[in-house]
Amino acid sequence: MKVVTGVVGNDIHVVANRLIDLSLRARGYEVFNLGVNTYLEEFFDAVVETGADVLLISSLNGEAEGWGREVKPLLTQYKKLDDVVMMIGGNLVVGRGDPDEIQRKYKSYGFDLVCHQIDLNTGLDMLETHLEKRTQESNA
Amino acid sequence: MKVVTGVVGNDIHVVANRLIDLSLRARGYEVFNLGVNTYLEEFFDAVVETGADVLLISSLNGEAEGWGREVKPLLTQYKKLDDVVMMIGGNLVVGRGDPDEIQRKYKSYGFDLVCHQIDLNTGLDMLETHLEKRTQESNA
Amino acid sequence: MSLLQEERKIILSNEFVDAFDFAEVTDFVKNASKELFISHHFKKNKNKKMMVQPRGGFPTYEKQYALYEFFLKANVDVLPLTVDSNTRLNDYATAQKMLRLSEENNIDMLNGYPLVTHGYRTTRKMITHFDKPVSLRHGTPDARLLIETAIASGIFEIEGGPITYLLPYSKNFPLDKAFLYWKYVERVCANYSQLNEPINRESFGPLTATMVPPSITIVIQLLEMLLSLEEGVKSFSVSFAQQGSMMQDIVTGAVLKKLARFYAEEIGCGDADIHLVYHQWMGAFPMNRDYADQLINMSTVIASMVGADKIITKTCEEAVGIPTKEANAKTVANTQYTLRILNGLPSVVDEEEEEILTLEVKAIMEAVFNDPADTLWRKVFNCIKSGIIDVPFSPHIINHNEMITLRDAQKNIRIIKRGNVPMPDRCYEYHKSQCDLSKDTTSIVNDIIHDIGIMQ
Amino acid sequence: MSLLQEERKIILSNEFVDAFDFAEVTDFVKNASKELFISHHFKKNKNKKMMVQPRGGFPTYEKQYALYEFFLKANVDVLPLTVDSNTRLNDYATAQKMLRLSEENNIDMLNGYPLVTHGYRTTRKMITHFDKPVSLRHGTPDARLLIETAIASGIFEIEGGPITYLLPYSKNFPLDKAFLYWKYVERVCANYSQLNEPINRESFGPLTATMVPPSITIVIQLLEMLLSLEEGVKSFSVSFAQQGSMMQDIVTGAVLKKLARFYAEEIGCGDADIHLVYHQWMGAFPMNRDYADQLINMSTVIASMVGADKIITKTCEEAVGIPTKEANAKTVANTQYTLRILNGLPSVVDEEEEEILTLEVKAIMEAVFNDPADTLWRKVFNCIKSGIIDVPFSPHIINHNEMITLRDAQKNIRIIKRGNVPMPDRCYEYHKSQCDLSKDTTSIVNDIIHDIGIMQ
Ligand code: B12
Ligand code: B12
Repeated sequence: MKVVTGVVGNDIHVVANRLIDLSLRARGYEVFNLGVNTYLEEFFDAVVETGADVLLISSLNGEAEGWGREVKPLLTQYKKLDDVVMMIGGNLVVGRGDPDEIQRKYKSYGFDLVCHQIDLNTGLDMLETHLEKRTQESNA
Repeated sequence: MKVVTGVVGNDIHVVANRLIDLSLRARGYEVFNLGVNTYLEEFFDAVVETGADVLLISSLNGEAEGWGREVKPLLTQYKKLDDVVMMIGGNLVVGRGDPDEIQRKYKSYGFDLVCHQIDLNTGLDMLETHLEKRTQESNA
Repeated sequence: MSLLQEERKIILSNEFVDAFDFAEVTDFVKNASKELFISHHFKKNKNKKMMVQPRGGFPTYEKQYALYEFFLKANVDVLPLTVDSNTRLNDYATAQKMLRLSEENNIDMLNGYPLVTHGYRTTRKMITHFDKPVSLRHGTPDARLLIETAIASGIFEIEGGPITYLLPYSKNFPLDKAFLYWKYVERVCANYSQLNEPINRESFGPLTATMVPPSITIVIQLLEMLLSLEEGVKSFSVSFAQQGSMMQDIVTGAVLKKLARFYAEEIGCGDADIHLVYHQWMGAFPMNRDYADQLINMSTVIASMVGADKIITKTCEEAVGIPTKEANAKTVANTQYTLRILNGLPSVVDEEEEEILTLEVKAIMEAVFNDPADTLWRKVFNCIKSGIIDVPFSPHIINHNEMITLRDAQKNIRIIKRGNVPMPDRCYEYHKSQCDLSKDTTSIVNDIIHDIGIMQ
Repeated sequence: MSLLQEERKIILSNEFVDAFDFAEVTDFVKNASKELFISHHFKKNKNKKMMVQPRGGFPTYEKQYALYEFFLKANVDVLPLTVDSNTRLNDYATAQKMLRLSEENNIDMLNGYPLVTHGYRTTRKMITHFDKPVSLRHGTPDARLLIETAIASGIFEIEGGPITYLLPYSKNFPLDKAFLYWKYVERVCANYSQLNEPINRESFGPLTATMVPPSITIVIQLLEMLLSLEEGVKSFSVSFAQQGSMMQDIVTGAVLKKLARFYAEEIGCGDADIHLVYHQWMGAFPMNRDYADQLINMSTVIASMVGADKIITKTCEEAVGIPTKEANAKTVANTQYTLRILNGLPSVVDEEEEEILTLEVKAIMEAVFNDPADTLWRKVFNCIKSGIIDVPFSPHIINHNEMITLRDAQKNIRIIKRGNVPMPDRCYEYHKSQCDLSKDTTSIVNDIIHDIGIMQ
């Protein structure tokens, strides 16, 4: 299973990114880590190039929302990305925010899994459950 | 000006009492300090005996209310105590309490000046203002 | 039957005690879970994690139970059982009446748990259910019935002592009687200690929590320890409270530990386990709750520097009134967190201060031992009466009140008038040299007032 | 006209700057209130009260003003001015647009104060009104215009540096350019310093706030200091953030102070004033606000043990999001209270650790000086590029990322893989001997993960 990951925008918080890299590898994924300060195009290009199954975006510094809104418009320019699991986590708003509201908003931006201030391992467990469910559905 | 002071009931918090003693003397009062663990009768007896102008009661450990209720019934047994300024201060309730409510309650018990969690010096300033006003009134 | 056993029978044939079954209680203690014994935790606590104990007691069984559940969630190490003031004054009738009222009307008519009224059969259910060590906090001069009930309930740590529960807490209770009643307590604790893990006795080092110099605190800790070990107690905690200067706390802890060991060996009780307990600031608290939290946190840091085995906590509501169980639990959680993240502590020694303090303590101890009376408790009694031991701000009539203390620039408590306390001249001069005594009396009085309110 | 002055003219003839009046600004600085100069406060601060500085910046003038009023009530010593990220990236057009939007709609569209956009005439009104020293916090690699505007506004302390504002904050900005732009900043500060009290420069010691070993922090502090003093700056603050072990912080502070003095004298700048600044924990914070408050309080205690001249605070909302002004002011009040009640601090020295750390720092410094390049900044540039200086968790492409650090049992940060850093073997062996390296790789990775989250 291939995963493209990185931190979106001008965000340079690198610590979580390093841990995500380690944890994904430990769970057996093939990881393409674009690091911090990565723009949406770079993410999508990498997914196409590597044929990744999962795109896992981090955002820590509060920029996420601005980028979230750009996802759908940009996606129309790419083909064959419909099956890619889109996941985002970190600090998804500036300051505090209502978790349900955040979930709703980011799902509407096109993300399958939204992990606002959710611990990495919990998030990766969610990813696994999601992937299993999908396999079962496509097998059924 | 003569003041009888002390800490009422089974209360043994002595620190404020020592400071009150010092402060009253520094302000020129003649002080009769009965110390901690003093019952209402002892206070009234001392006022009679010394001919004091002011009775200044402390209560710190939360017992005040129980004793407050006893003041009026007991006072009926004493003559000539009507002119004595009755003052109480310290922690006048168990736990927290509404300051206005506490004022009202203790005034109804017969106290002229009620100083719940009020700093000593502020309280003694209040006493002086009160005494001056009384002198002016009786002169008028 | 021994004299003690006869006295016990009389004490326990109290109309408020529901048939005390000596054999059953002996059996219970013999087979009680090791977890209930703090002495056992002290022993097995190899990596020296400081144990955290809050304060707290409620009248009804249900409320006390709820408090414990709360504490457990906050990751408590030692549970407190604080007794109400009627029980402390042996007024069991009032305690019973007030407990009924509390239960019927669902409001607290007592400021603690009326242990004797609830009785050991009921209380034991709660204690064994939680299976955590419980510490009995009271302030009772005559605690004989109380302690019997406590141990029968599974409470295997008893706080207090004839001096520390009297001089700060009472004006008139006779000191000689207190010594005799506590002798009974020590012996009962010693006897039960032979059945399973030892019962731990703990002295109350904070005293009046106001300007008490370390030498007085230490002397009283040592004497209560000796009076207890003499009777056969095998596990004892000496204690003191934050004093206002980190350095003075560290020195106090070091000297107290060393001398406790020294004097225990002197009387041939070197086999006893001795522990050090630190109380978070016990003096006047700031009204501002945020500030109170800062103070509490700082107390924890200092306790760690001191190397205490247990810390007893305060809450941010201290200056305001009786703390809620929420505030109490919050302090426990915060203290545990602080202990977790506080690392890399340096070990600090101030040799000069240690030497001075040791000299002072030894001089006072010597004066006590040299008293002509026949037993240690009578020697101590005489020394308190004559002011050889003098506790600042004690409300008790027997206390001399001749000693005057002041803080120096570093906030160390210094003795500027020694009264009858036999402080060696060298120490006395040292103390005075640390303070600016050229000021006039009014300024010095103002300094004292300021020093009392130091944390506000 | 000097080359510098020509460059200044170009920089200041920016379309977003409203007619920079060199003569007027010179005059203003010459006659500015001494109170505005932190260098003046450092000098006159005889009893060594640690100064307290919070963080914070808002887009509009009104909000920034309100923030300052709040801070004043909390008894602040140094006010912060944190700049928004558009201004940091020299994107003044966006800053202008967002400021308009913020003013019109009364919501914050910027994460700091757009200083260039507001301009010095406006900002100076606020600064001189409050008459407190203000510290500029930005994170800008090209801060030339920003610093000119700051000083013209009455902001006489400038944080940052070519290394400390680049390696933690940027992935791609060219390091060599950063050195040149900061050289300009140093020279402007040096020039203005001749008119009144000196402008204070402060380096940003926390770096990535994640597992940076003290030797790397100190080397970078010393190098930024030397680059600044070289240009004529006369007042400089070296800094570092809480590292996780009290002892390591104390040792770091001691070695940093000694070596700063030593190297300043080496280059003939012994006349400069050098100060020590401590940042409350800058790494990952606990989500629980009560715990965060404990951590902050503990930071203050440690800063006092370290003997810092100034402390920069965090808030209990750090892990949650941008802190409110209330949370910020609460921290200031709490920190001031803690400093007030914290007394009797022992002075602690760990000679072995100091010796090891000094050896490490001197070895790295020597390697830098031995680089064949002609100027100091080029030597430093080469050393960062070649990994002689290596900052753990830096996101910058030029950083080597070969060094691996781990915490020992006392939570001291130890180097277990030195990469290209010329650590003497003796030191390296010492570091490794403190850790349990017999574990397998997975356990060590888990340890690293744990060590990052140490305060949670
Ligand atoms: C260390 C730090 C820095 C360092 C960064 C060093 C570096 N290059 O990495 C420095 C000091 C340089 C820095 C700078 C800034 N920072 Co900063 N920083 C932090 C801090 C204290 C810790 C971050 C960290 O490393 N945590 C440890 C890692 C392991 O945890 P984490 O990042 O939270 O990630 C966890 C989860 O979120 C999760 N996760 C992350 N991504 C994903 C993705 C998925 C799919 C899942 C499931 C989980 C997941 O996994 C991790 C482990 O559980 C946080 C506050 C905090 N959290 O305590 C602020 C914080 C993130 N920073 C913040 C800001 C604003 C900045 C600045 C913009 C402004 C400033 N203060 O100077 C700058 C500029 C940065 C930029 N251009 O982006 C804000 C963000 C505000 C918001 N979102 O509302 C925070 C929250 C602080 C605050 N309260 O103001 N920062
Ligand atoms: C030190 C202390 C003790 C010491 C007392 C030593 C001694 N003998 O004095 C010890 C440890 C022995 C002790 C014991 C107890 N204490 Co106590 N103690 C305190 C503490 C921490 C400080 C009191 C103090 O000395 N303050 C310094 C002096 C200078 O301030 P002050 O007493 O507040 O007085 C000021 C003002 O109130 C004012 N003032 C006082 N009287 C008057 C009168 C007038 C007219 C005016 C104008 C002003 C005034 O002047 C002073 C200066 O401004 C307080 C909490 C706090 N405040 O921080 C609790 C506190 C008073 N204690 C309390 C209690 C319940 C007890 C105990 C009953 C139970 C227990 N915890 O063990 C026991 C038993 C006492 C008994 N039988 O009465 C409670 C009272 C609860 C309530 N009222 O709701 C408090 C508030 C703690 C708490 N939050 O639970 N205590």
